[in-house]
Amino acid sequence: MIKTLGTEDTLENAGLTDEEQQLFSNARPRAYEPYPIKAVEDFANWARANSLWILAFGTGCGAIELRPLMTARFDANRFGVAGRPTPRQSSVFIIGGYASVKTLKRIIRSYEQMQGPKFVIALGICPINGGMYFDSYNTVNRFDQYIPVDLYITGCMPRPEVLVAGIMELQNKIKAGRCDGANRYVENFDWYKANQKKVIKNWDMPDYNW
Amino acid sequence: MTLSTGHSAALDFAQPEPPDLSSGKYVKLWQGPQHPGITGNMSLELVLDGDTIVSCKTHVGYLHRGFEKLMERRSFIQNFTVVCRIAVPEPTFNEYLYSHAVEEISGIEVPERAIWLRTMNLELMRLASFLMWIGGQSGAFGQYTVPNWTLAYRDYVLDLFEEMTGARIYHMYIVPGGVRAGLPDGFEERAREIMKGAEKLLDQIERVMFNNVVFKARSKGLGIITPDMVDPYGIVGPNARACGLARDIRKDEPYLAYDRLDFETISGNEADAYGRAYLRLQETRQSINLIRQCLDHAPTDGPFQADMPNVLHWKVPAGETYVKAECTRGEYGYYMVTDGSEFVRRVHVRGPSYTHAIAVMERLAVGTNIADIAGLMVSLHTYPPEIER
Amino acid sequence: MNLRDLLSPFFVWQRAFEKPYTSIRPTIDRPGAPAYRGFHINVSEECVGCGSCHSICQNHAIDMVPAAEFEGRTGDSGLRPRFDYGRCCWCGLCVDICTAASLRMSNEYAWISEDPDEFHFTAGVDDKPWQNNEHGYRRAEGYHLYPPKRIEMDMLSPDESVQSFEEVARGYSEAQAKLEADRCVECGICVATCPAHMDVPDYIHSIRDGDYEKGLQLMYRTNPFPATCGRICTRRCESVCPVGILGEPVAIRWLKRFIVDQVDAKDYPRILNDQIIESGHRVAIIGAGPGGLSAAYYLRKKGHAVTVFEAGETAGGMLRYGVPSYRLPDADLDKDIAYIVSLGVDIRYNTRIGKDIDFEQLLQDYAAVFLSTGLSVPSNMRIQGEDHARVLSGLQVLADVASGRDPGIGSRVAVIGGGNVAMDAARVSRRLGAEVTILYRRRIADMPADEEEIHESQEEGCNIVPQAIPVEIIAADKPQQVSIKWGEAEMVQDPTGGRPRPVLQEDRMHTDTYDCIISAIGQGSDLDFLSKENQQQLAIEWGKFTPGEYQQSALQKVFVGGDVANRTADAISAIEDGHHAARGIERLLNPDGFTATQTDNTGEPA
Amino acid sequence: MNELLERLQRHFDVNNINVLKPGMTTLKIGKDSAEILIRELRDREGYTHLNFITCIDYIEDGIFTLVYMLHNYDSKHTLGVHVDIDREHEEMTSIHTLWAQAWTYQRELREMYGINFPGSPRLDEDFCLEGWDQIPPMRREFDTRVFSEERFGHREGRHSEVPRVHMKMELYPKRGGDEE
Repeated sequence: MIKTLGTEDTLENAGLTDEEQQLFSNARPRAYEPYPIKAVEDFANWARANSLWILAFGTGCGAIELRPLMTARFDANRFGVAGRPTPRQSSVFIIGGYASVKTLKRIIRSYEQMQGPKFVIALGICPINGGMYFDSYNTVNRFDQYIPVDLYITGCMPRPEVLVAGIMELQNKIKAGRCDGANRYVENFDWYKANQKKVIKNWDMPDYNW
Repeated sequence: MTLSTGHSAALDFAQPEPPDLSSGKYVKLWQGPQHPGITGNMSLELVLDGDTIVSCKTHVGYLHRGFEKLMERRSFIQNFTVVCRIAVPEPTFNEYLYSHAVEEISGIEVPERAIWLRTMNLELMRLASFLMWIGGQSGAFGQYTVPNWTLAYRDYVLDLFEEMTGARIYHMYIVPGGVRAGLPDGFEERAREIMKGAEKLLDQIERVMFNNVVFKARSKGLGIITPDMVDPYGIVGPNARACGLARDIRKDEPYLAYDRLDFETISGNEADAYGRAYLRLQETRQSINLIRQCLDHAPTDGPFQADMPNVLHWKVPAGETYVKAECTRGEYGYYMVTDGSEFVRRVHVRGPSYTHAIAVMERLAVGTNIADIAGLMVSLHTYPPEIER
Repeated sequence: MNLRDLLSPFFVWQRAFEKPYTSIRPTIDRPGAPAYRGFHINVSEECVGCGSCHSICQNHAIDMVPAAEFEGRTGDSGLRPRFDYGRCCWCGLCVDICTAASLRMSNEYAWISEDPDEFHFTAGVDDKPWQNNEHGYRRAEGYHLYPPKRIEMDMLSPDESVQSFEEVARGYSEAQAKLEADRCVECGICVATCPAHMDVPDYIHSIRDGDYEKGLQLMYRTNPFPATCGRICTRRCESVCPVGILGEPVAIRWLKRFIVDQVDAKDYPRILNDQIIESGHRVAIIGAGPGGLSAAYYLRKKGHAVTVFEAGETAGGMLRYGVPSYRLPDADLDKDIAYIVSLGVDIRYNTRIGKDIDFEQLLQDYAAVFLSTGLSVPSNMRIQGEDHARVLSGLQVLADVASGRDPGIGSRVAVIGGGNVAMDAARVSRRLGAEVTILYRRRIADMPADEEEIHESQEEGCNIVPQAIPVEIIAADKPQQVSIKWGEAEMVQDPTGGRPRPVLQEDRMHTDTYDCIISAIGQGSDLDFLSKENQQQLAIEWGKFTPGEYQQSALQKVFVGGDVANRTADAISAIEDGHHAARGIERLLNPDGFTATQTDNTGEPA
Repeated sequence: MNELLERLQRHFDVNNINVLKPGMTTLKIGKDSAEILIRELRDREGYTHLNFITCIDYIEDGIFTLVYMLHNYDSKHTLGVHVDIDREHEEMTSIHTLWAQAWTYQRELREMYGINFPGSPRLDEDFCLEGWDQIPPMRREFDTRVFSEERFGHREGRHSEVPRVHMKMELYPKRGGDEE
């Protein structure tokens, strides 16, 4: 049984049945606070930047260029990149292009389950402004409305080479301490949730999964 | 060999009664949608008794973009850029079938050179797709060496595509009326070199993967498809050929230049995961052979595009057609209805995974060990985006 | 299980000795293939801003935005494509359709940013590192998304055409017209170039739809002479048609003609349905040429009582007298004029201002006057002996033929001049059975006449002698003949940068004898009916008016237009002058109800 | 081929026979006898392979045309069976007992067009969509672009001009065709 917090700063979890309410936490997410000593934080960021574990969830067509990334030709392992099958072990979520509404629900769940600090790279045109499917009834157009994105890579499909460049860019950003996507998510949690619930009509999961 | 493929009354494809989950005897497990073993997102709702599957339900729709709706509001030329997105590992089959359907309805004759270039493009695609599949099949059984080989080598085939078409994944090369360009200089030599390497790689794979005792042990006897299942379940392509049916659209109802290419339909007699995998390995080799033949025969000059009307306001006459081609997974088809306007009335895309991943998968999964389910899924060569489009 | 199966996986190890194929710096080491479809390049100087890329883009990734001025092609719309890389799918259809072949793709593919709003750029205007990339996708030779060649118009063969005054161009069949109409990319650049700003893409669209009545309605919005313009228009629209940059321009003129040919004159009132509510104002128009009648049409539509004063016997002005019937048959000109007259326009023939009615009288009697007297006086060659009886004016010859009189040119004729009147005079002479030589001061390429006219006159057997300067007309031995002394000219570059000047070569003189010499080197205006005082007030320079806004002259009530008031001196400009003057007169007479044409400027993609 | 069509015409009320190309024919049959015809084709005429089932929305005629595409591997012939059903009473006999994959198609048609197939398994389960709260999306009256704009929105900052209008504004604002 998970501890239920007091009512003033908790989530409603209105999508859950009474029975399920007991099984999930209603706590709000907490923002990441850097270490008070800058050198320690810098070291931590250096370490984070060099062990980017990617969640192996190809959410769209982009997945097809993620696979060659791990082969000898592009060898992403040398950048400390490795694929992990579970969000619990991953720190980078690569949104592989378009997100259908059904997948968006899983993306939100997976993203919230990832341990912080966590980063999101959006691949391709579709997360930027709808791309190829700007008029589709089942794909979202502006991905940043639902999940904070740290880095966008345009292209359809972006090639593995530019993915490598993107990963290096992300590393630089992390080392500089500028990857605050997860904190933005926490700070604007209600805004993100409202956007998410606007498109996901059968919200039958907790408001925050962790 | 004559096989009975008729519908026997004994075959019962009624939905099984759902197991009583409240009995505490069963465990319900969701596999997917983010399962790393397959190309594309699809989830299986499995009910387990111990580690044996007693019921399986396929859930799709994670990649649904509503292509058929989108195509109804795009002009005929615009659609050709959309269709290739339907199946990411094999975009060119979509391009070809869409173009062919439009050409058939509007009576456009494609020039000879375009026919050969199209054939070559499709066979290169088959090679790339099979290389990826071999890696997937091997990876699903826990061998991570072969996928790294094949995917890395697939990249060389993608390089060929990049040269030929200008893009790695979404080639958008086959347009209604022909193709977009001829071959670049020196393409033939590079292609032949890559074919040579691919052949060598396949020999190594045969040794390392197909002779591997673990692979053999896990894949033999897994997911057996019997000939009498084929038609009732709508099984096509290598899945059907592996159980002895020599059905190949390239041979039976030749399209493009296939009637001028020298090849035989390959069929096997072991319809388990191993048999299917081996058959696909053979077909990969055959594909290399066909690419070489295309390189030999393809004309190097002459027009590669038919005379086209102004595509900005191209009205295709009212008509209806169904065109199909043999993709790596079997019969891929486009059903198109036009009404004389600038937009298509209806396109239905028939992907072979539609049956393989749902009806067939749900049946074959029952009784399988949970550890083999990914291997089984890959061995049917399912590709979810073509189911939900 | 056998030993072989157990051992074979270990063959993996043999790979350890192979050369590794990891690319160390992927983005640098691996540029896109030479024909890779990467980021867009636009050569702004070549782009005409036709917006075909915008039309074909299925993702609505391309916006047409105003860009700074470029020294571009004529007809440039001033817009340039702006790409949204949150939409573009790099299909390259925009490159394929690009009418000017200015849009290309580079083989660059890397653009990473934190800001999703950053992925926009105007290709060729915004500074991007790939703008000068030499690689990347280009449209392949022989690959077209619209037919580059125009549908040939059936023409009488030169042998047949010189036999009679029958119309040379036979007109499109319905199938031909539809095929030709199909080539239009509907950019609308022609609309700006057309002096009358006709709705060209719209009426071409109506041909594709087979709705010719709508096409006719569209044409009458801006031009009450479609049958005429469909035959003899100088078609500046075609010179800027973007389809013509890589192929041949859409045959806009022939398509216009096709629409008119499909509609019977007796259906005009029903189709055009011009409702006239009398306004009570009276307007006088001087000259029943295209300018005057165009003004009459649009003024009549506003309900004003229109009286046209015409010095000649018939209406049509230069269209009637100056254009031979093998180019513009009388029946087609009458089709246009008859409809204008049918709205209640009163034309007073054989009425010359200054002789039959005084100009001052008009100013008193009418609320406004539109003056479009045209250029009716042939210019002099200003050489000795040109008042010889066998020196005829080109206009006179044409007018005689148009009126059914024999101009009496004889069997060997020299035509002096290189304009359309010269070509017409020459071709008319051929039809009258004469052997024709055309003498022109400059080179053939410098001739002001339509290229087509020049070509056709050559085909019909006119002998063009370029760089020939007439020096003197000499009486010949026989009274029915006349001799001309002319000298060859060399083209000399103008040091100030103007066009090259012909310089007479004194040592290369020729003298030829002809049955007559037709002088067609230009025309001037006849404004003698205006008093000195009026002439001063109306600011006439070189025999021409310089009208102000809405064609208004310095006298508030007087509006001017047509050849007498514009530089181009062609029918379509006169028609627009008439239309615009009608607008000005409407503004004068009815200042409260007047609104200038306004269209909303939204470019939201459909 | 002709014998088959003759046989079918003798026993069934088929019409609109249309030979699209060698190897492919379509025909139309009434809603009530369609299932029997398809069963007959499968069991007696060798059309053992069901290529697909799909639907065309003829909103202007108020009908849905269901298309059953059947293939005979021996004669290499494809037969399209068209069945018109009323758009208002969108219901059709299920053929899920004939082919194993038929119910999947029927499930899709249920979701995308709202057509009911009584007795077909798992018919009302979500197939591709989840939590769909609009009219079935493949129906012609559903405008996907409008829906997408309303629900998902687009990035701001886009503006495009029409060359023709732009040129009029810039070059000849007072000329050209008058608005009627």
